[in-house]
Amino acid sequence: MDQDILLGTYVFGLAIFLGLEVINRVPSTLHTPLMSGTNAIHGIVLIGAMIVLGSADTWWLQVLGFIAVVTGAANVAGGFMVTDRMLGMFKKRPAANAASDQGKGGQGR
Amino acid sequence: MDQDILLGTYVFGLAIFLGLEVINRVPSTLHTPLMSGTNAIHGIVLIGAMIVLGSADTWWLQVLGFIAVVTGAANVAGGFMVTDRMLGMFKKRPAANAASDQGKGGQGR
Amino acid sequence: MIEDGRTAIVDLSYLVASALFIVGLKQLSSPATARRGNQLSILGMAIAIVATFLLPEIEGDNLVLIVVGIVIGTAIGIVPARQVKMTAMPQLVAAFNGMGGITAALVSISEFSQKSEVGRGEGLSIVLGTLIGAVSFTGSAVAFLKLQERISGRPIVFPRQQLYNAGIFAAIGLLGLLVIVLQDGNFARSLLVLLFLASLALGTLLVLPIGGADMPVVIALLNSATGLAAALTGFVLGNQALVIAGALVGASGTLLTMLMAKAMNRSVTNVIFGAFGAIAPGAAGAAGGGEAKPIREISVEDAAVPLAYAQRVIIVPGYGLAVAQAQHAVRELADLLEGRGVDVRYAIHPVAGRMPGHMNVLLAEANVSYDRLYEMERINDDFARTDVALVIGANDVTNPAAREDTASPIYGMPILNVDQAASVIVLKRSMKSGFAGIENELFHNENTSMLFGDAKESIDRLIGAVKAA
Amino acid sequence: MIEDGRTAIVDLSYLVASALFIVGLKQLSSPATARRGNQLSILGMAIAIVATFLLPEIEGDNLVLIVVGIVIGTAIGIVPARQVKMTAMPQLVAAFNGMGGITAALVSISEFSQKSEVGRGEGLSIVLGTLIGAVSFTGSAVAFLKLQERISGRPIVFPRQQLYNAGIFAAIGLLGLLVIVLQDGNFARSLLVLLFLASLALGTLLVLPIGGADMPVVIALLNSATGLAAALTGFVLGNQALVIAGALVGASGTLLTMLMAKAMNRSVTNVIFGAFGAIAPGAAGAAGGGEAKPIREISVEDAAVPLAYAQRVIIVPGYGLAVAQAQHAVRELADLLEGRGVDVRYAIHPVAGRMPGHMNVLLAEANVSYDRLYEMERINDDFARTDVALVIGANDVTNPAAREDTASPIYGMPILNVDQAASVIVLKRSMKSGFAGIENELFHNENTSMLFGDAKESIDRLIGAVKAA
Ligand SMILES: NC(=O)c1ccc[n+]([C@@H]2O[C@H](COP(=O)([O-])OP(=O)(O)OC[C@H]3O[C@@H](n4cnc5c(N)ncnc54)[C@H](OP(=O)(O)O)[C@@H]3O)[C@@H](O)[C@H]2O)c1
Ligand SMILES: NC(=O)c1ccc[n+]([C@@H]2O[C@H](COP(=O)([O-])OP(=O)(O)OC[C@H]3O[C@@H](n4cnc5c(N)ncnc54)[C@H](OP(=O)(O)O)[C@@H]3O)[C@@H](O)[C@H]2O)c1
Repeated sequence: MDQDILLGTYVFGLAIFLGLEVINRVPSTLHTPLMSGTNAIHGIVLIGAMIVLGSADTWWLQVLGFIAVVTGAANVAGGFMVTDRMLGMFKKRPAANAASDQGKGGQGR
Repeated sequence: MDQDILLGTYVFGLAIFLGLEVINRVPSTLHTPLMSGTNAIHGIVLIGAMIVLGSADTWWLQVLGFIAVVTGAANVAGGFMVTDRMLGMFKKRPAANAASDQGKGGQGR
Repeated sequence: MIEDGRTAIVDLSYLVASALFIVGLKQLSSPATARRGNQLSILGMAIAIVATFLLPEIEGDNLVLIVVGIVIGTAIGIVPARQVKMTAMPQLVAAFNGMGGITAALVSISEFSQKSEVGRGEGLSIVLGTLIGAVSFTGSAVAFLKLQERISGRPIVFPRQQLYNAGIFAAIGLLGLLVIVLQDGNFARSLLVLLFLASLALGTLLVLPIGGADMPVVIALLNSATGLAAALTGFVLGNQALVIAGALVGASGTLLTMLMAKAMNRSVTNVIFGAFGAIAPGAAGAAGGGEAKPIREISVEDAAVPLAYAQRVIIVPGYGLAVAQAQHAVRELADLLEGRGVDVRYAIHPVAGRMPGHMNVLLAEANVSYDRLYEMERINDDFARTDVALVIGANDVTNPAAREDTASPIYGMPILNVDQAASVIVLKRSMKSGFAGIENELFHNENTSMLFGDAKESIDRLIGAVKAA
Repeated sequence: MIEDGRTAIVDLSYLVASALFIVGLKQLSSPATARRGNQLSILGMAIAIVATFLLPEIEGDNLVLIVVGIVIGTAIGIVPARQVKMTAMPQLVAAFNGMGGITAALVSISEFSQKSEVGRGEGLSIVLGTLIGAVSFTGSAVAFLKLQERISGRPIVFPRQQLYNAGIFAAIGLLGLLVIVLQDGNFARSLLVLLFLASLALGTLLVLPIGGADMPVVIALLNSATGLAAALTGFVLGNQALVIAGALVGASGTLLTMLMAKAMNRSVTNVIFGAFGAIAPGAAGAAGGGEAKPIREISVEDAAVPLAYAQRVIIVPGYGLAVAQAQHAVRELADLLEGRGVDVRYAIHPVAGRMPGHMNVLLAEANVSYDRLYEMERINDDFARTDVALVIGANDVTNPAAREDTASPIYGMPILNVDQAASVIVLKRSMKSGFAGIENELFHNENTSMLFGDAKESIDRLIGAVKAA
């Protein structure tokens, strides 16, 4: 077996285990933010899009790559933003300090 | 960076994360079996001993390797055996309802 | 030498980004740290993106294209993310997930075109990446349209659908095999494009027959699929950050899908293929047969009195609360009742609304104190000791059929024991069924009164009436 | 071609073994699945070992040596593992851990001799593997001797010890640097052997000053170190099974060490370096001052009566129970009392005995029903409502100084509130202190009676007396 592929398999397998492990005891309230947060994380495929567009050498590969970069960036930016907004609402819970919380929401990168 | 070393680092890092994650909520009763079980697992270094002894080409490398194989095998065999014995005693606990409990374990999930 | 240093920095950045994703994801799954976790992931993503610009492959015209693409994409993503209403969250997540899916598919296709002599492992990764990415794209699109109610939320089934699916699937398998064997060349590329198109069709056909209520589960599953597709593209590019982030999402997403399905007492298979089986006709039949049994309608004034003089009230919010955007009004009503010495609590069913945690988000938005929200298990035994259960736009999560009627499609789902309260007031607009499409016996019970109308309006009027009482 | 197929099988086997270790470790950390988890790890290990024989490097004479070595090693490991008493578990684990440590060090040294032109990363791995493996070996050996009481359990300190340690450490650093820079050659090999010897010395010196009671924590830490050393050898060999298994143990072992230290209300740093600080002299002083205050001795007959006529009895087992192997006798006594209608429970302190879970293992061995064992938090409030607390060979875990005396070395450790019981009967052989080496005010309390003698004998006599009562 090619050494690189073998190692890649190890990395993949370990990450799978880790993914299963990390989620283990998530309360149902967090299901939606978790879905949306992981959704943003797989936007990492944007990196792939950047790389293929970077080395695109025909116009149609440029078109493919460009679309991919746009959609990938939308996935990343929108996904993280909406997750942060959602979690921001959760934070508001302690009723009294709503005002201060809104301030926090603004700060959230 | 050399690709192999880089990938090795990934594997190492992911395994570290996993190791931390997996142990997370272990009850104190299991501390000793866990210590002894992980102790047996690091006996995997026996594989390393087998490989270096396998390609040993001077008498003193053979001696080193041989000792390493012996100690490594002792680590593996003894470690697993003692862990199993210890856990066997734990199992005995539910004096009366051992049977029904086993049933419950099966249903889980 | 400079190249070397740059690559080292990129490698290191990817390593750091991967670690940040892991830690971020871990923190995301615990309430106290969730937001910080998301922010760590954002940091990881930023590091990975910036580092990628250092790669020697990226230069010249294409660099400009990349920057422009990122700017446009970011704008496309951020605008709706900032403006969308909380009720529309699920469809937005579906939309972003579809974006990720199409990205993975396009990247896979580009990889195939750019490489010469694609190895078997890489070929397989490319084929699977294209397939999964495309299915995730159209699947998410259908889910989006269903949730936006641009197309019917009802399962859409047509004759011999399974046969078509099987045909398309076989075709994809064949095309994939050819692509992997051919390794290279324009013919293989055309085949891969065909495979892409077939996968788009497959994604559509797979999700159309699934009911709208199951969409959150479907989205979670497609989300996990997109993660896998991303990991596969990373495999081909030899990019471990992609592999790790993708695999993390793939694995955690799968688990999450199962957890969500479990909260609805369904199996994932049942969710995906349920419409092909017995449920669809049964549900349709049940929905049609309603309106016959007697119900007790109540006026706002009559409803206000028992509320105002109750000792214990439990509010049961459901999807209708979200539709009516009545959360602020509800809070006002609750404050008013509490001011009169009534003990008011909220009973939160895990799948009330259209996404898990939907009710929590909504009520949090209205500043309802967190310690007033009770999860199902914690409050279910208290209904029997409650004077009034005020059901606001909830339906399926209160349906006693889940407890009693083994033939019901929701049989076995844990529900809120609303029917055990001394009296029940239900706020909804009509006798129409909820998302499961089945009738609710609760509405015909002796101790149940129906207060018809939009939830927001009804509550506003209730507030007035309680003040007057 | 055959070679290729063989390597593929080996690679695959290592992959499977790694997965089995992960799943095994996960199951090992939950009571219901622990034993199965250990067995999965055994399976993984077996697969990895068998697969290794397929490697092309392994052939001829050396193959024979390997087989002989494995047979001998297995025998060496299995015999004591089968025969050892439960009380001697910790030292046995220490012994096996030391074996693993020396293996890792020897493998590292061999790697260095076999490779020509050792890269910097590899060099560092080899140096660290040798260092850590050797320290783990002698450290474990000292821990073993202390626990076997071949050498004193007391912290062994001598003047300027820290200076020596620092010197050795500096030497090791220098040697390591040279080895890495030289990369190769007989001179570098000799330096590595020197480094090995220095590390052996360092391991000894680091563990000698640590008190015997802290040995379990030390062993956990050395265990984690050996894991790390194993991972490092795997790095050099390019063997991912070694890297993963080693890293798993390294990480989980570190966490476990911290958990164990936490249960004793100590920090790991305090455990390792405590003897250099204030604790050693303080503890010694306190131990010397005993025997002055009054105590109340009691006869077996006098002790039997309150037990026989009590309503509620709590048995507090400690290390002395293990030493006396009195678990079966205790169970007999408890059965007898229960037969008379007495409510008998066991209070289990998390660090009673010499390893976590020590008491559980012992009492399980005597078939004490699990639902009679109460963890500290669950039973601590009940002492105040208890007629007799029967303390059997426990000392430190009942010491009120942990609650009250801020100057005490165990101050802050959670203890069993034995002193709140109506009366306390303590079974031990003398007024000697426990492993923390400090006096116990409990023994001088008004409501405490001391029943001196070996725990097993005292209980046997108590049984007779209760029967007669
Ligand atoms: N939460 C999740 O994660 C999730 C995920 C997937 C599926 N689901 C499913 O969604 C359902 C959730 O149950 P649910 O009880 O919350 O909702 P539901 O069963 O869908 O019922 C919602 C009710 O609200 C009423 N309504 C709609 N708009 C309203 C308005 N403006 N004012 C007043 N009433 C209004 C509707 O009746 P009218 O039309 O008569 O007004 C409808 O019967 C379950 O079947 C669950 O399995 C949930
Ligand atoms: N469990 C763990 O994981 C762990 C780990 C590290 C350290 N430790 C430490 O170990 C200590 C455990 O506390 P502990 O209360 O269980 O034990 P302890 O404080 O060590 O006291 C044990 C007592 O048993 C008595 N004893 C010994 N042999 C006996 C026999 N044959 N018959 C009757 N009595 C006998 C001894 O007194 P005589 O000599 O007078 O008989 C001694 O005072 C704590 O300090 C803890 O921090 C525990």
